[in-house]
Amino acid sequence: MQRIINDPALVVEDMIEGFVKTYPHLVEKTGNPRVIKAVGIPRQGKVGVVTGGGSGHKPAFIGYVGRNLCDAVAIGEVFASPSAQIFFDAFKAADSGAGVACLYGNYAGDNMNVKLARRMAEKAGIRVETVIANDDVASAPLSEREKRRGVAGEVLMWKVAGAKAATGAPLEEVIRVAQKAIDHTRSIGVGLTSCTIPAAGKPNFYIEPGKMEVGIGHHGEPGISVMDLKPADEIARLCLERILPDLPFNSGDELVALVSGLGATPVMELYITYSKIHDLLGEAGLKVAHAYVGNYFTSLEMMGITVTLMKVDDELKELIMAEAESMGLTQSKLA
Amino acid sequence: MQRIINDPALVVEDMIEGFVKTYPHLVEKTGNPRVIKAVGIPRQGKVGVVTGGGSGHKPAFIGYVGRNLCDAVAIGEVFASPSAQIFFDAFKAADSGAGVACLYGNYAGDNMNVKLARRMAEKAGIRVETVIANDDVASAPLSEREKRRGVAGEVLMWKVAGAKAATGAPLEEVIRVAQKAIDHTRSIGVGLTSCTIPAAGKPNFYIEPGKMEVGIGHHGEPGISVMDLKPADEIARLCLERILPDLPFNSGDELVALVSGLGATPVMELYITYSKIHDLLGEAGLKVAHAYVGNYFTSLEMMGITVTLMKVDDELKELIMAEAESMGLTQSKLA
Amino acid sequence: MAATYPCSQGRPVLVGLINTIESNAAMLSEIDGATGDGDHGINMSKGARRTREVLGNQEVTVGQGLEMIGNVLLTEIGGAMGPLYGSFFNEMGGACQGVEFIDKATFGKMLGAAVEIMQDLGGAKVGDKTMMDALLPAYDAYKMALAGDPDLTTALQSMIMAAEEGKESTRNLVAKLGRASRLGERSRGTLDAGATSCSLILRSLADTLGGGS
Amino acid sequence: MAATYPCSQGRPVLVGLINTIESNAAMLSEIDGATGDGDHGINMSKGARRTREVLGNQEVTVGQGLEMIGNVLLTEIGGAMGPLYGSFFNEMGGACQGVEFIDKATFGKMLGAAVEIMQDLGGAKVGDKTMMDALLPAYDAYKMALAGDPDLTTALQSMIMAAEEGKESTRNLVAKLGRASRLGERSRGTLDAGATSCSLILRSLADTLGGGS
Ligand SMILES: Nc1ncnc2c1ncn2[C@@H]1O[C@H](COP(=O)(O)OP(=O)(O)O)[C@@H](O)[C@H]1O
Ligand SMILES: Nc1ncnc2c1ncn2[C@@H]1O[C@H](COP(=O)(O)OP(=O)(O)O)[C@@H](O)[C@H]1O
Ligand SMILES: [Mg+2]
Ligand SMILES: [Mg+2]
Ligand SMILES: [Mg+2]
Ligand SMILES: [Mg+2]
Repeated sequence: MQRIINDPALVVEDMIEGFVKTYPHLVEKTGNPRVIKAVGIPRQGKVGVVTGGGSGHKPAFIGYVGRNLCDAVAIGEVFASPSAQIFFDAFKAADSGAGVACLYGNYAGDNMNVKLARRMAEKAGIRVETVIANDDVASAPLSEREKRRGVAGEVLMWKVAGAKAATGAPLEEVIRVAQKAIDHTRSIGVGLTSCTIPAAGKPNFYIEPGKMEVGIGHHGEPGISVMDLKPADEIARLCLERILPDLPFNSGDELVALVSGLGATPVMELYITYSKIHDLLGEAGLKVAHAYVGNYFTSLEMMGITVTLMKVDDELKELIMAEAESMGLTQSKLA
Repeated sequence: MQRIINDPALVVEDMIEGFVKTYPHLVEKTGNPRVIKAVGIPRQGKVGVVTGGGSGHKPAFIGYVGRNLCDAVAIGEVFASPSAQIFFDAFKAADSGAGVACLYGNYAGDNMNVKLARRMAEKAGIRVETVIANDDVASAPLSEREKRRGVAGEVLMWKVAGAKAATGAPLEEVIRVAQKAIDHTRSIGVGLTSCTIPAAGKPNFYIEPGKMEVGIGHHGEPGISVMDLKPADEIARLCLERILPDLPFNSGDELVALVSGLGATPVMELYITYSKIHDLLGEAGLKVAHAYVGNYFTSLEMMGITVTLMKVDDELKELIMAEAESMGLTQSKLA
Repeated sequence: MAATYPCSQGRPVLVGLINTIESNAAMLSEIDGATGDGDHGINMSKGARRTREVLGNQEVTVGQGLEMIGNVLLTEIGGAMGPLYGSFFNEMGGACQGVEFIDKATFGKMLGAAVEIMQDLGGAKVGDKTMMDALLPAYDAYKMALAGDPDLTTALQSMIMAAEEGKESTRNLVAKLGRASRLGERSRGTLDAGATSCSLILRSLADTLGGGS
Repeated sequence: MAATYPCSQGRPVLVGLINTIESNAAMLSEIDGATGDGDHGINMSKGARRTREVLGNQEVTVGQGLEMIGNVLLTEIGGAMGPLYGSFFNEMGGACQGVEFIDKATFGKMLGAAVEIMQDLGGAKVGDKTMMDALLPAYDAYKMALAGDPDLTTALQSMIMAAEEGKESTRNLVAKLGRASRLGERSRGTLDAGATSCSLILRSLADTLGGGS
């Protein structure tokens, strides 16, 4: 295992230390070592935006804590949900009394821990509402959308909800736009190689050289099909063939695109793939309002790519275009 | 070769297409398909900041074209210098008549092509001055500093010079601060795995599992020593032992740190390593004015890390803290 | 043969659980490694180790002891195991709060509360190749035994036999939930890690509470 | 045996160079692959292919032809090969501008100009295991031959024999510059790719200009 770490059991602790030392202008520690919050949070009257999940997906989740994004994050072990207590402490860290929007991905562990944390919050008098991202079209048929996993679409959900909360909107409104964002978002992933959880020391699963797995999950959850590795243009086409009819995205729609590497994919390949996606969207009469291309949601050193599209109306578009600042996403206000 | 590409001979062309489609608000094409420039460049009276180099190092070099950074970039094949003509066309794209600061890394091909491009520029009446980054302490002894390679320290050089040029400073001033930046900067790299150039189809070199190569270059140039893979804390210490005495950095100095992954390094490992670096710097009486930790200068899918330190005075610090916007580096004004 | 177990004696119950988990950790990880990510033993023993630290030299009631390990799992372990086993122990502990002796009815309530929260949280059914394949038959067997009016020890023996059988049944199942579902048909032929730990945990409880084996 | 070569006949010179590079591309990459990144043939043949396109059906003078391939390499190839071989051909072409027949003295000037710019740009010396290990001895041999007053063809033969010997000498050298320097001692035992291409290029020039072999 070629890894730059110390004790494999402490990679998350060590990572958090380095993270807060790097971004003292953006984030700070809280009483719970597994909860990080944005500087200046809680802010009187502002709804707290909280997320959380397993580690190893950087920038997700910790990298989206900042200005006009998430206010606090619950940090789990590598590829494992944070505990209920950690989620609860993140709620406490983010709540100014205006309530908390907990926006996370649809995984068994996270669902259970958030459920328990909400019970704890209820007892403590903190209002918590949740939106569960389920943008991964490969993880269940549309008819069972509630079973689908959340993947890179979560980034767009946080962007939208973070921008909304920053305007001072009430909890119901923040939840509404977050839900709207994820309801309008569809993703799919393609994996080319596996990854190794430091505490395990050996690869998590295996993809044969020369093959790719379409629909793979962020932790190596099984995809729709394993096939011969295709050229980037074909991969772009395959992904859109799955995503576009699912929402559906129709000619004339405007959208935001997000293409993320899974960790070890050379960044030039993301642009090579996005180039074709952009053209195919154009051919389908779809207009790209803004594109994010980079490493936005990874899985340690997996090779592969995720493609995410969010159909936008004026409201979603304005929230996407708003200024934001965090380790994973810093942008000035876009036109 | 697990690669998401189309024709291996056209990876750079395809990448550029996707890049300009992603950042229409930041960059645009020029008459030469291998030259990209920032939107609104040339700007009357502003010195043009140009860089260039081989591809496969993303965000470098194209990712540092933007606002308050580089104005134009000459884009070569994967791991190969752009031609003299490309450099020359980048000079033309960036020049408003105020001259061009060409800031690049010390590699044989780049040196030759820039040398020839300057001759072409001279004939065309364009003033071009150069600063050659040579921050890699592992590539030659201090007594032969002119032989050292340029690595991630280039990012800090571009940041400083880009911010200076944005103030409307004359060419001499931009060159002075760029030279000052790189003269105050030292880097070292540690490699854990190799990478595969798409056109070659097989790994460029080889590092045995369980080993690491200290002092490795961005293209796999030989390091100082191959040794057993050490814990992150030891790697941090090893790197600083090489860097600190070289400038030297002395107790009481203020500095900017940059820790970059080489491409496939899980990002959490960068923070784990930076955490120790931060502490060791503190123990040495050195104060970190700002830290950049992320993938700032990579080598396709190599695993490993580079550590860069720049000693700052008030001038360099102010230029580092200035606002900037590009694919590779977007920051608001820092305090 | 014991008819009841004194609630004041929580420490042996807790120490029994901790020892069982720790001494089986490597085996549990190995089983998880065959189809999952090989960390089930790591996850569980982290919880056991922390519980031992929190317990220290204290004397605790059974309710306190079960809630202690439950809270450690809930607050410090995360993943799916933390909430599942954490709630399992917490509910068990809660159901014997204010009781002086655990008799067969009380343990029935404790087990029932634990089963209920696991179903509520995890939603797994018999046949999904999870710990529920050990737990649900074990609960059914215990209820059945109760109907036949045996003593606590005998009812607990019926429970652990059913848990053991349930655990063995996972060998021929295809995983439907969790990481092992990646393997589909290939997950057949190996035990489920959670069913194995569940069977061990029930046995440890039975050993202490029933004073038997 | 030819004493001079008519400058108007540039096309055969250029076509000879293009064919030589293209037919040896695979071999050059293979040699580069042993110690470098295996792309020397790719880099060179990309230049040759583009030159063939630019040339089309045109008739060119020797000077025009050499500057044509030089400019293609300079503008389109990049890396270290583009400027080195690009300047090499450009200077050669420049040195026979305005000349009607290339005689032995003219070719000496052409070669000298090419050698000078290569040294200026690349800074490599004999023994560094680069193309200079073929080029510098070749130039020395040509000058020596000139002193002995042979005809053009004979002088060119001396040149390519020395180039060939110089190329062979790289087999026992350790690379000091470029990628192959990564291998240190392990780079010993294989030819240098650039020295090999240089020897082939000089032979092609000699074949056409000397009308021989
Ligand atoms: N929804 C569920 N309900 C009950 N048990 C489950 C559920 N999902 C998974 N499990 C159990 O979890 C066990 C794996 O636990 P562990 O390895 O500690 O966690 P992880 O799968 O996150 O690595 C499985 O063997 C299975 O018995
Ligand atoms: N400074 C230099 N001067 C002359 N020739 C050089 C120099 N550096 C490298 N070379 C030559 O370049 C050849 C390799 O060329 P090529 O493979 O096309 O480029 P790269 O090394 O960039 O992949 C080497 O075999 C060597 O002969
Ligand atoms: Mg796990
Ligand atoms: Mg597991
Ligand atoms: Mg090369
Ligand atoms: Mg080469």
